[in-house]
Amino acid sequence: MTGPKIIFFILSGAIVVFSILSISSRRILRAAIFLLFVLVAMAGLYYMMNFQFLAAVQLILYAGGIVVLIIFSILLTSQIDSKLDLPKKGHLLSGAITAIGGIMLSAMTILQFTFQPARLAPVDTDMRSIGLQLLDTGVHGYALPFEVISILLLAALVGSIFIAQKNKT
Amino acid sequence: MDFSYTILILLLPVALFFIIGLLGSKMNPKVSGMIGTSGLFIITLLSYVTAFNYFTHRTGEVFQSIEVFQFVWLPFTDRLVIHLGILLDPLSVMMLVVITTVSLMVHIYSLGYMKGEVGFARYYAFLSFFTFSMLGLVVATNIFQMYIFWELVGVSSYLLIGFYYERPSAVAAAKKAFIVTRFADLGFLIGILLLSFYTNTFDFIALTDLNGPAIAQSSGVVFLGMSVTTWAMLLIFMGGAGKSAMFPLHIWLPDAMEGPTPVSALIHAATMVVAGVYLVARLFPIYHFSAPGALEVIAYIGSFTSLFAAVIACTQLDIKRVLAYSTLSQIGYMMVALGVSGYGSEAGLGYMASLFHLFTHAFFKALLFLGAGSVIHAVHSNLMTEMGGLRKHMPITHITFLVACLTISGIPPLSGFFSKDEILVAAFEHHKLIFAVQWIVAGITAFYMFRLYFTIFWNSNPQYNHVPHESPPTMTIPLVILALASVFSGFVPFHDLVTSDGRALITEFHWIVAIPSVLVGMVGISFAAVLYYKKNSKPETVAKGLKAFYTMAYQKFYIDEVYLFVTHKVIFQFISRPIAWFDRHIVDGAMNLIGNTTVFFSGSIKKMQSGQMQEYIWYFTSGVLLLTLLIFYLN
Amino acid sequence: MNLQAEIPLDYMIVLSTIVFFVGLMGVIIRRNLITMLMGIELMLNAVNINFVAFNHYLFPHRLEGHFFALIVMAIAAAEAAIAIALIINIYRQFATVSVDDVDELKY
Amino acid sequence: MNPLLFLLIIPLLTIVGIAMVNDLAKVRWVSAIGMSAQLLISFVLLYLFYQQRSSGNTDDMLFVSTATWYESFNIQLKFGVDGISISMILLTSIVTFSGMFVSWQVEFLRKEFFISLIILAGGVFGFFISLDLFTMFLFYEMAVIPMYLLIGIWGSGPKEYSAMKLTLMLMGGSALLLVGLLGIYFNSAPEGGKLTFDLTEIAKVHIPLSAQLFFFPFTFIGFGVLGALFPFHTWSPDGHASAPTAVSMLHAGVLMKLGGYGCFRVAMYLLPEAAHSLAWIFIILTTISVVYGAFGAIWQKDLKYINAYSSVSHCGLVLFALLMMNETATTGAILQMISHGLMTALFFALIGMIYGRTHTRMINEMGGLMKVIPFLSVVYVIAGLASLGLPGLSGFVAEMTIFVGSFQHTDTFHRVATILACSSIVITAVYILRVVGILLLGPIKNNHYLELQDAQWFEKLSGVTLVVSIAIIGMSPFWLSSLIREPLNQMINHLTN
Repeated sequence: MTGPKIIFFILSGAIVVFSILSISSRRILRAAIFLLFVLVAMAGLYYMMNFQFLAAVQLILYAGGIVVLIIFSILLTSQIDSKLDLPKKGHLLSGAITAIGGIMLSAMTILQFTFQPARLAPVDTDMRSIGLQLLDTGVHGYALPFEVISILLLAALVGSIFIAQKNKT
Repeated sequence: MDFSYTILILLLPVALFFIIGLLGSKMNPKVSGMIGTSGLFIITLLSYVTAFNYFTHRTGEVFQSIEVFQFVWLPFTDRLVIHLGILLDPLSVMMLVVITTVSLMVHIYSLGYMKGEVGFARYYAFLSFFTFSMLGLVVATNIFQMYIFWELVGVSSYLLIGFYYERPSAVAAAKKAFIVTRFADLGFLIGILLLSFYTNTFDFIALTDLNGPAIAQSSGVVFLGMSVTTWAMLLIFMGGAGKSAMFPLHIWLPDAMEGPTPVSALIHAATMVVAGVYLVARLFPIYHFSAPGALEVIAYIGSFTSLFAAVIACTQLDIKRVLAYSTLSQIGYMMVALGVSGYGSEAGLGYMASLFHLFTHAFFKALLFLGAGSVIHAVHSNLMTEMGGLRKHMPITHITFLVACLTISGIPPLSGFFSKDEILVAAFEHHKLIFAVQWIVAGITAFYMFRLYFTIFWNSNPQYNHVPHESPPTMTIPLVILALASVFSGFVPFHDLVTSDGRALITEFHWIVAIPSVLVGMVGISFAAVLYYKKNSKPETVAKGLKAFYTMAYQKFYIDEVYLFVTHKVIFQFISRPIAWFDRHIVDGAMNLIGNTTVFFSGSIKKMQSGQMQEYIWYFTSGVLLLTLLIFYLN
Repeated sequence: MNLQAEIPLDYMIVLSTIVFFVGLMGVIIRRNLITMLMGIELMLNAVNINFVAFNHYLFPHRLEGHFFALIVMAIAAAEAAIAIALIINIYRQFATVSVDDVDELKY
Repeated sequence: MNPLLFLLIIPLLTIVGIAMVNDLAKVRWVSAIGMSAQLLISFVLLYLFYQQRSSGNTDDMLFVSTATWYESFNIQLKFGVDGISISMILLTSIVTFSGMFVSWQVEFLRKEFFISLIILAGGVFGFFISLDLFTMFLFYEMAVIPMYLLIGIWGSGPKEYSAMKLTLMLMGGSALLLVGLLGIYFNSAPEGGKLTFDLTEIAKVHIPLSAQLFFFPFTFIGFGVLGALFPFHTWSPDGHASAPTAVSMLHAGVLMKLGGYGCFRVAMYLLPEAAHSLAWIFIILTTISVVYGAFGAIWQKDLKYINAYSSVSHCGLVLFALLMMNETATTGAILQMISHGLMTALFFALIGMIYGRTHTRMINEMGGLMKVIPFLSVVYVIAGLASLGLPGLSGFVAEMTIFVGSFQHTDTFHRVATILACSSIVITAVYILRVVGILLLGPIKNNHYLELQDAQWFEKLSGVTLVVSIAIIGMSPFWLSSLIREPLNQMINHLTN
């Protein structure tokens, strides 16, 4: 058992356990916190795969932004001490069957397939190359998606403000 | 001889109808009455001129049938075409005279009788319309034209009976009259269809041609033991029986007395109700040569109706109803005469007698009705129990009424004597039983007419609310004219003019028939005099003695109730109502069932479309998984 | 650090599958809009793991998966923002965030 | 330019005009002008038709013009008319014209009402001038669909139910019809060659007997539903009872005639052998329709129901006569369509006017109307008399032609059917006089009725138009009868050989 392996198992164990907890917990605030743990563990996973920038974004955006947003909305809409309803048996059963069946089917498919790891030299994933590629308009440049996504974000923000504002005239 | 002016006889009344009908509400009622009457006066003159010209210009020994003009109105097939036109022969010319005369009298009479009524103009419009339809009926060149005007006559009768439309009884009577005659007309129509199908013509001249398709080439097709021609003629007679109120289609006529009295005089005594007689007379050659069985039936029905109606007439209290039943009885006479008649020269006596009686009857029956109208006008009641002693108050009405009663009783030398006598002779020569019945009916006729006469004009003098007075001259002048006509119309040389084959026929005077018939009339009169001359208890005693029979007759032998049962209980309750129910619940129910089944199934399928995202997601994912499973692992 | 030798790609992908279906189950069984949103976040993250893992293991010479993951995150942020705006609005209208009670437009 | 196109262009222009006018008071004037123009065009068409005929044009169809519409299926826009279509067009324009004036006082969504009404009328016109089965079907649907809106929105009583029922039953009928039409289409070239929807082309080929026998019931019933064939007539009472006045008029007066026309022009004309061998079934059904409808009418209490059942009876007579398949009876059938169209439109118009005054259609609640609204009552009586077949009005002409025509069959089956059908004239008299007696005559039952107003000018105009048409046909039927008869000779030959 090597170090990376141990870390991977810890991280993936945390992801699986907390994600299951986050959907099964009946206290909604706790569920949000468990989600936070999942997201943080995922950032660790990215870090392991050498995508430090992505890990940082994951932490800032998900853990710092979305989860906070979710918690705010929970606090706005729910009583802290209220518990979620128990799911209906039919729903629970059908959901579980689908989930387990899906996991089994997918896992079976995945494990039957052998991936051919690439023999090419990896590129740098430091901030500089990422930044250059993001602003590049050439063959491997992402300037267009970057701009599109920024417009989308802007639109989403304006839209959400508009939707959530109190008095519509 | 040019008869083209006869078209005016048809065009004038219809013009009058439109003028009075459309403009009547805008003009003074008196003006509309005067327009109608003067218009009819012209028409009457025209018909007299026509009659004079026609009867004085015979070619050879035989009166020819003249088709003055005719044009195609509606073609059905290549050979069956409805023409409209005018046919002049002795029969139709005679009817022209009768109808216009009586109609003119009624027009004049109504000026007084209907004075001040609401809808005076409407009344005259309807009268013009009726006159038009009736004239069109008698001058019809073909059987379908006759049917057209036959229906128009029915409608105008409906309109006139229902003239007082705010009275429920008048509305009901009008409806009854129309529907009963309509039912009879169904037979008429089917008869026409049958006859025309086998003869390929509607035309009267072709139909009654002795070498024509209806007689010489009569179809040999037999249906239910009778030849098709017999069936057709019987069905046509059904139409005639409906209009002429022969048993058992007579029920509408007594009720039709709800109409204004002059209308009863015109339509339900003198003209329209004899249309059936006219119809049979018109088609007489076919009856005689191709359907003798039908003719027998006519004789029996006529005979029975005359007896039956006469018996009922003895018990009725409403004077107009008495007259109505008397009309039935007299038309029965006419039918009998046709039924027992032969064809050609002396054998055709019955035919001649029937039309002769039609002719005289029109005058004296119109007179009776108008006289009764005059009485009703004075007393404001129809019931003879509320009348009596009127001879002092209304001398002219009294005299004319007496003349009419004597005429109908067959007292010589009044016109009724001659015509009735010839009918009896014809019956005597043909069938002794029918003769016997008719002889008895003559006696009963005299009895009930004088019962009416004595109760109205003699008997006791009840308390009147106001003293009855003689009617105005507009009403009495027609009475006098008609009384004169009743007295003298018997001397018209009828046997020279209107005969079965157009040739003059020689009538002999049969003492053996005449004396007993006069005698039985006398007996009837004296019997009535004994019972009703003064108020006494004898009538009640007689009625009690014949209790059951009297009640039956008083209730008109419950024929109305039978009809009511058939129509209301059987047809309405047991056919119409179940059909309405069946339609709403079974047929429509089946359609609704289809709809409801669809709704039910869609309702159960609808649950899948719950509107919940999660379920859709679940359907979607499990669907994808199943598909994956199927495609990649299970094939 | 050479991950490829230590941890096979299959592990990563199975992990992402598990997270994805857990998220799916969360969406299916929960009736609360916010929990449903959390399930969706889980699913998005599972997808992100896939992108990143494939990039790292199979195409290390390019950064496409990496950028795609970035874009997904941006969209997730936008989506979360709008979803929460909607949730708050719904809460204001119906005083509930349970999907069962919001059926005004049903049928 | 083909004069037939005006029949489609004018409604279109009128709709555009209505849509552009903003002032609601002017909307009805625009539609009145449009429909008057349509009426005028119909008479001009009649004149042109006679002109063509007198100049020696002996084609079966006049004013034929063709434009390919959809090449691959050989669908064409083909228009043309013969005597029958011309007379139906006249009927349609007269009924539409008076329907327009009856709806003079529609307040609710007036613009949309008139637009729907004109779309409906336009569909009917298109149907009658089409010679292509597909175009015909298209116009048929175009006429049926606005009906749903017209009843559902402007109706009364259980209007949604009635609209739904009517539309669904007619749609069901047109589903059958579509099967039948496609069946005809796919058998239209039995010896190979191009399939066609063209009516005149199909008439020339001989469709295999088995296909005829299979598709005839579909086509006949498909059209028959619209013609109120028993037992598919139940949309009629409910639909008519809920529909607004003008819609009842158009529907009973014109749309039901589409059924009879289609039965003859399409089902029987194109599938003659099947028509011969299957006629007996439909003769039984139509005989039932005739008698059953009349009996059904006796027991009704609602004026519109009475009239709806009477329509079932009269339209049954149309199909009955068509199935007799000889020239006289068929002439009678077309005459009956026109006559019934006019008088039933008149009836519905009057019922609408009476309802607008008394706010009830139950005959038991009314009485003595003759005294207070004499104009309407007199016209009602005239309509009733026309309906029970009074000579001098159109009903008599039509019924007598039918009876004489159907009596030309000598076998017992046809005879019995004919006599049963004849008996309907008595039953008709019973229910008509019953209504007249209760509704118009007798004493006034409700003192409020004393204040009723008689007809206003537009009501008089629409009533008089119809009465005059009825009377003209009734008094001089010769021209109409010969107009109808003219193409029949050839068509009946085609049917019987």
